[in-house]
Amino acid sequence: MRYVKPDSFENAAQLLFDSTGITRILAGGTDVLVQMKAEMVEPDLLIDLKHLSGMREITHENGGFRIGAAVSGAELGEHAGVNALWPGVVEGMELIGSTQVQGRATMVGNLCNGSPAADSVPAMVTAGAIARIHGPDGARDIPVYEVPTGPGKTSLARGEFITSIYLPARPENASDAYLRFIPRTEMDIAVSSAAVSLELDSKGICTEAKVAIGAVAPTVRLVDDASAALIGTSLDDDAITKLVAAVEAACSPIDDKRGTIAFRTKTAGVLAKRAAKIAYARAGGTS
Amino acid sequence: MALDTPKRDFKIVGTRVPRPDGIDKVTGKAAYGADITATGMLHGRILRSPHAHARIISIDTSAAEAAEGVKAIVTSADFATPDDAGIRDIRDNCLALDKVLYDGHAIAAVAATSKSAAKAAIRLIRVEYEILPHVTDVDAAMKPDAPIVQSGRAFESVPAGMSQNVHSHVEFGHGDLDAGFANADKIIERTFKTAATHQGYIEPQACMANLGADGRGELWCCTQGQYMVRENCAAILGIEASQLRVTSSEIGGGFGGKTTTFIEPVALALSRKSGKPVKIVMTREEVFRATGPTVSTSMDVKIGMKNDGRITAARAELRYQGGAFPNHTVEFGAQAAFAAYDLAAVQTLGWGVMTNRPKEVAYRAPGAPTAIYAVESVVDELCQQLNLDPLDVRLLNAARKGTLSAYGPTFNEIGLVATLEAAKNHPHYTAPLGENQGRGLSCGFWFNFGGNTCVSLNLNSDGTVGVVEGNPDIGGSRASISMMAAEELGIPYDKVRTVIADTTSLGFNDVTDGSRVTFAVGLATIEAARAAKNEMCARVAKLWGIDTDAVQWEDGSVKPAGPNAGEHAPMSIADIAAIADETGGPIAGHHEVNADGAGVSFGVHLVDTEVDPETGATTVLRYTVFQDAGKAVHPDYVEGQMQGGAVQGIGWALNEEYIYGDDGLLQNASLLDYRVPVASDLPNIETVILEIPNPGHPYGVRGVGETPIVPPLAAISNAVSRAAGIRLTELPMSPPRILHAITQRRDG
Amino acid sequence: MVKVKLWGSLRQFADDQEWVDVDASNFKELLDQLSHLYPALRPKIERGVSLAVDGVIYRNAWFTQISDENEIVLMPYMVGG
Amino acid sequence: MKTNHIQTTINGDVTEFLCNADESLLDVLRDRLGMTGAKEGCGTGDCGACSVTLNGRLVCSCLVLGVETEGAEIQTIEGMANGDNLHTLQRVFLEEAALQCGICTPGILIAAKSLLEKNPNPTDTEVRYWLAGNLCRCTGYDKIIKAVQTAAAEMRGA
Repeated sequence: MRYVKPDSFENAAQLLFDSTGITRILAGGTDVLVQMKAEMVEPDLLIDLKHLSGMREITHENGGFRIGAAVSGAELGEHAGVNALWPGVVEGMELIGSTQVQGRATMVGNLCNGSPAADSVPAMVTAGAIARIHGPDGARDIPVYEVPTGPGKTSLARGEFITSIYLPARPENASDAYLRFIPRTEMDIAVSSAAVSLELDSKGICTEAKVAIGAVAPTVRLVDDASAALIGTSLDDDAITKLVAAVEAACSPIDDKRGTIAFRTKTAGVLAKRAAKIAYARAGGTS
Repeated sequence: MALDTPKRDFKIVGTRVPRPDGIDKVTGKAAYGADITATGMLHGRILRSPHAHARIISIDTSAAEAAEGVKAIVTSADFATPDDAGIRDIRDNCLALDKVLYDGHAIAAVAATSKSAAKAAIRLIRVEYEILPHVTDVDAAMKPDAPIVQSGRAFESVPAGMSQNVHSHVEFGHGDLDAGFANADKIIERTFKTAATHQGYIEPQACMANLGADGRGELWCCTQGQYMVRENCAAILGIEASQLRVTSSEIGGGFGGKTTTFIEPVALALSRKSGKPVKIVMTREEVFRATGPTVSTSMDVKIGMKNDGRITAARAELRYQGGAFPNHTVEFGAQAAFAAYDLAAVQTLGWGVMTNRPKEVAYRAPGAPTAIYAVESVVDELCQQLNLDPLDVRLLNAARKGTLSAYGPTFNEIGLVATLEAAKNHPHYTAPLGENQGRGLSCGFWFNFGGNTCVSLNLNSDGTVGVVEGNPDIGGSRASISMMAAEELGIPYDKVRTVIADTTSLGFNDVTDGSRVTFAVGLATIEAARAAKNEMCARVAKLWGIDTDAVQWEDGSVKPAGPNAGEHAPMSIADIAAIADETGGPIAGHHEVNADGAGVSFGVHLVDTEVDPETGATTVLRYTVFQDAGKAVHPDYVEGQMQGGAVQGIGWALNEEYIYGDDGLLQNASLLDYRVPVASDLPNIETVILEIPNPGHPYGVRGVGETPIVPPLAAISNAVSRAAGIRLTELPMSPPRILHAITQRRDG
Repeated sequence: MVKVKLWGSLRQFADDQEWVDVDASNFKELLDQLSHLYPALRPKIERGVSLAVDGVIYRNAWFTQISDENEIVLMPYMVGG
Repeated sequence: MKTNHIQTTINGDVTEFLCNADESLLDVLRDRLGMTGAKEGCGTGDCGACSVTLNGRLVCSCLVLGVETEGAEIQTIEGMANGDNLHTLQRVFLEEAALQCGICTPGILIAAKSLLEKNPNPTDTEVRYWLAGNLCRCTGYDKIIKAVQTAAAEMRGA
C-alpha cells in the first residue's frame, strides 16, 4: 500500500483518476482502518487530504457554515455557531462511536462510507446540506441526499472526492433534532434513526418540515408524507399519528443481527415522533 | 481446620492497602501476554475454517512454504497423541484433525519473519473441504436426525437411541415430585432459552514460544494457569513436562476463558519446526470465533407453590450445548439450580449436547447462571401470581443449616438467610418505583473449591519476606496473599513481596479459577508462615538454651513463653534473620496442599429497571449486591469482584449473545456487535459484604469471584418482566425481544 | 460400613440404589469399593468425582476419613471459571 | 512495501521511526518503539485500550496510521507520570482500587486525563459517557468512575 499526501485538490483528483488499484481517501480513518483490519479492503493507494487548505476549517458563509471534510466530530461539537444553527446535525455527528472515535471521525467520511445507518447523514439531509465535490473537471455542488446510492456506494464519479459540506442559513423559529436507537447507550451502530428539521411561524405553526430516516432502507430516506403531516400543524396528536404512520410506511429495512424489520419500522416511527417534538421545542414552539 | 478465633482481630487483613503490582499497571510498564518479545522471533498466524462443519480432504501448504519470509507451517500432523481424552480434545481444538467442527476452527499455522508475511502466507494455504451439514442450536442438535458433530462421544449415562450429539446426562434431586405438585395451590411451568456469551476479557490470548529440537522449551503466555498450560502443551507436543518451563505474564482478564490452551501448542510446534522463538497474538475476531463462549441453553422449569409461598415441588430440565466437544457444564447447572431452596421434592435433569460451535470454556460459576435464571424467574412469577413478597418467599423457602440440598448433601452453616435478611433490611428494597419501572431480585449460588496449591515463603536477611506462589494474579491476589503473610508473621504489609512462580520454580498449582486463590493460596501462605515461625522459634530457643516449648510467637517476635523461660529480650524477625547464617542457615517455610473446605457461597442481587414501552430499551436504574464473602481480606477487591460479576451478568441478561446465521457462521465476532456493557449503560453498583467466617479457612476466608455472576440474569429478567408487564423467558432481553413481548401483551 | 449417596443418573449403574453400602474408611477405599461392586460406575469415577462429607466438598483427597457417623454424598468433579 | 520515515514528538521527546504505510500508530508504538503501555484489545476502535492523545485529541491509536503522525504531538501512558511522581489520576486509581487485571487501565487513565483537561468538574454521567469507549470487563466501572471523581476534586483543589 502506498500513502500519499497530494499538495492540491487538483493533484489529488488526478491521482485518484489515474489510480488503477483499490484507492481510498483517508478522512478520519475510523472506517477505512477498521475495514483494513478486518481484511475487507486492502487499498493499494491511500490518499490523505487532511492537510489541504480548508479541510480542517469551519467557516461562516452566507449565514450558514462550510465544514471542511477533515473536521472531526469533536471539533464540530465544540463549534458554538454550528451548534446553535443546526443542533440536530451536530448531535448526529457526535453520536458516532466513542470519544476516541470523535477525535478522528468526520461527517464526510461517514457520508462516503455509504452505510445506511450512518448517523450524521439523516440530519444533514433534513438540513438541506450541500456537498462540494472536487474532481478532474473541477468543483461541483450536490445535495448530500444525492451522495449515497446504496450500501457502500456513492454517486461520486471516478476521481471525485468531497472537500466540504455546506450547512445553509435558516430562518428564526427553526431547528432540528436527530435521534437513533441503539441497544446500549453508546458504541453501537444505529438500528434505526430519524432526523427532523422544522420551521415555525410566529404562532408555532409548522411552515416547513423535513423528516429523514436512517437504517431502515438501503440509503437515508426523506419522507415527504411525514413532512406533509407536520406542515400546518403545531404537532398535535393527530399530526404526530400521521407522522408516525408515514414514517413506518416509508421503511423497508432488513432483518439482521442488529434488528428485525418490525423493530426497525416501529422504532423509526417512535424516534421521528420524539425528534419532531425536540426540534419543535428547539424552534421555540410550545405545545 | 478450625477457625483460629471466631472474632479474631486482624491488623492487616480487612484493610485496603495498595497492590504491589499497582504502579506498573498505572504507568503502562506491566508486561501482559502480547508485550513479551524475544530477539529473532517470528510471528505466527493461524488459518481458520470458513465453514461450520466440513471434512478436510487435503491441505496444500506448498505455495505458503515458498512465500517470502515463511519459516515454518504446522498442521495437526505436527502434534503427538496425548493419553488423556480431555487433552486430546484440546489438541483437536488447537488444530483440527480431519474435520473442522465450527466456524473459526484452526486448521494450520504459519511462522514468518513479519506479521504481514504471516498474514499473506495464510492465504496461500489451499484447503479442500467436503462441506457437511451443520447444527448450532441445542434443541435442533438433540433431534434424532440432526447432523452429527462427533460420533461415539456419549458418556455411559446417555440413554440409547438419542442423537449422538447428546454426550452426557445427569439427574439430581430427592422426594416425591408427584405428591408435591399435587399438594400445590399454584403450578407454573415455563421454557427458557439463553444465548451463549463470551468471557469478554479485554486482552486477547497471546504467547511467545521457544522450543528446541531437543524438546527443551520456554513459553510465556497470558493464562489462568501456567501449570495447566505446561501439562497440556507437553502432552500435545510429546515432550516431558520437566523440559517445558511456562511463565505466566500479567493477565488481562480471564473469567474462566483462560483455563485452557488455544495457541500455545501451535506456537511451540512452529518454534520447534523453525528453530526460532514464535509469538502468536490472537485478534479479537479470533477470540470470538475460536475461544471461550459459555453454553447456550434451552430449559424447562416447573414449580408448585402453596398460597402462603411454600414451595411444594420443583423440577428442571436443562439442555446445554457447549460446542463441538463434550464438557461437564450441565452437571453444575443441574446441581446449582435449586441450591438456594429447602425443598421436600426436587428433580433436575441435565443434558449435555454438542453443536458446530467453538469448544465451550468455563465462564465464572460455569453452568449456574442460566439454570438459576430459569428457576428464579419461575419463583418470581409465582410470587406475582400469588401476590406474595418475593423476598419473604425466598426467606420462607431458604436453604439453611440442616437443609437437604437439591444436589445431595445436607448443608452445614450457610449464609443465605443472613444475606436475604440484609437485602430485606436495605433501603433499596422499599424505595419507591416510578412508571414503567420494576424491581427484580434473585438468589445466587456457587460451590467454590480449593485445589492443589504450593507456597514457599522465604525470610530475607534484612527481616523482609518473599512469598512465592503459583497462581496468576487476575484481580489483586498478590496483595491479599502478602496481607495474609504479613498478618500471620506480625510484620508490616510492605515488608512482604509476593511473586508468581514459573512452572519450574514451585510445585504444581491448579488454575486460578473457582474462586480458589484467596482461599487456597491464602491457606497455604498462612501455613508456610507458620512453618517459618516454628523454625524461628526453634532457632531462638536454641540461642537462649531453652526448650522450643519455652518460647512463643507474639507480635512478630519470639519471646520467652513465661517467667520460667528466663529473662530474654524479645527477638524480632529482623533480629532472627540477621543471624540466620549462624543459627543453621536460611529460614523458610513452605506448604503444599490439595485444599478442601472452601465452603459454598450465596448472594442476593436487587435491581431496579425501567423499560421504554415504545422501544423496548431497558435502563438499569439501581443495583445492589449482597454476598457472604467470609472474611474479606481486601474489601476493595471483594467489592470489585461483586461489581464486576454483576455487570457481566447484566450484559448476559440484556445484550450479549453469540449470533449464528443459517449458514452456521458467527455473525458478530467483534466488540462492536458483541455488546458488553459500557460505562454509560450502568448505575453505581452498591455492595453489601456479609462476613460470615468460613470454618474451613484459618482466617475464615471464602471465595467470592464466581457467585456474583449468577443472580443478575434472573434479577434483571424479573425487574424487566415486572416493568414491562409481561414475563420474559429468553436471554438476552434485547430491545427487539422486549418490544415484541410488550406488543404481544397489548394485542392480547 | 458407610452409606454413600449416588446422584440420580448414577443409580442405574448400581442396581438403581440411591444409597449404597460400602466397606470403606476413606475416600480412596470408597472409590475402589464402588468400582469393584459396581463396575459400570468405574468410567465416571475415573473421569473424576468429588465427595461431600457432612456438607464439605472434597475434590480428590483419597485419605479423607469417613465413617458411618458421616453423611457421605458422591458429587461430580468440581470445576470453576 | 515502501518504508516511510516519520518524525513525531512523543511525550515531549522528538522521536523518529520507520513504518510501512499500513501500520497503525499502535503497531508503531508497540512494535517499533517498544512502548507497550497502549494495549490492543480489538484493533477496531471498539475497546479504547490503545487510547493516546494526538495533537491534544483523545484517539484510539489503532485507528491512526503511523504515517499520519509526521510532525504530531503524541501523549501516551508512558508519559503520564512525571518521573517518580504519579499523576493524580494514577495515584487515586491505586488508592481506590479502580483496576483489577489492569489491561484497560492505561487507556482509561489517558481518556480520563483528557476529560479532566476539558471538563475539570464533570458529573458522573459525563464521566460515564466520556469513558463509554473504554471497555473494562473486571470492575463494572463503579470504582473507576469514583476514582475519576476523587482525582478531579483533588485536581480542582490543587
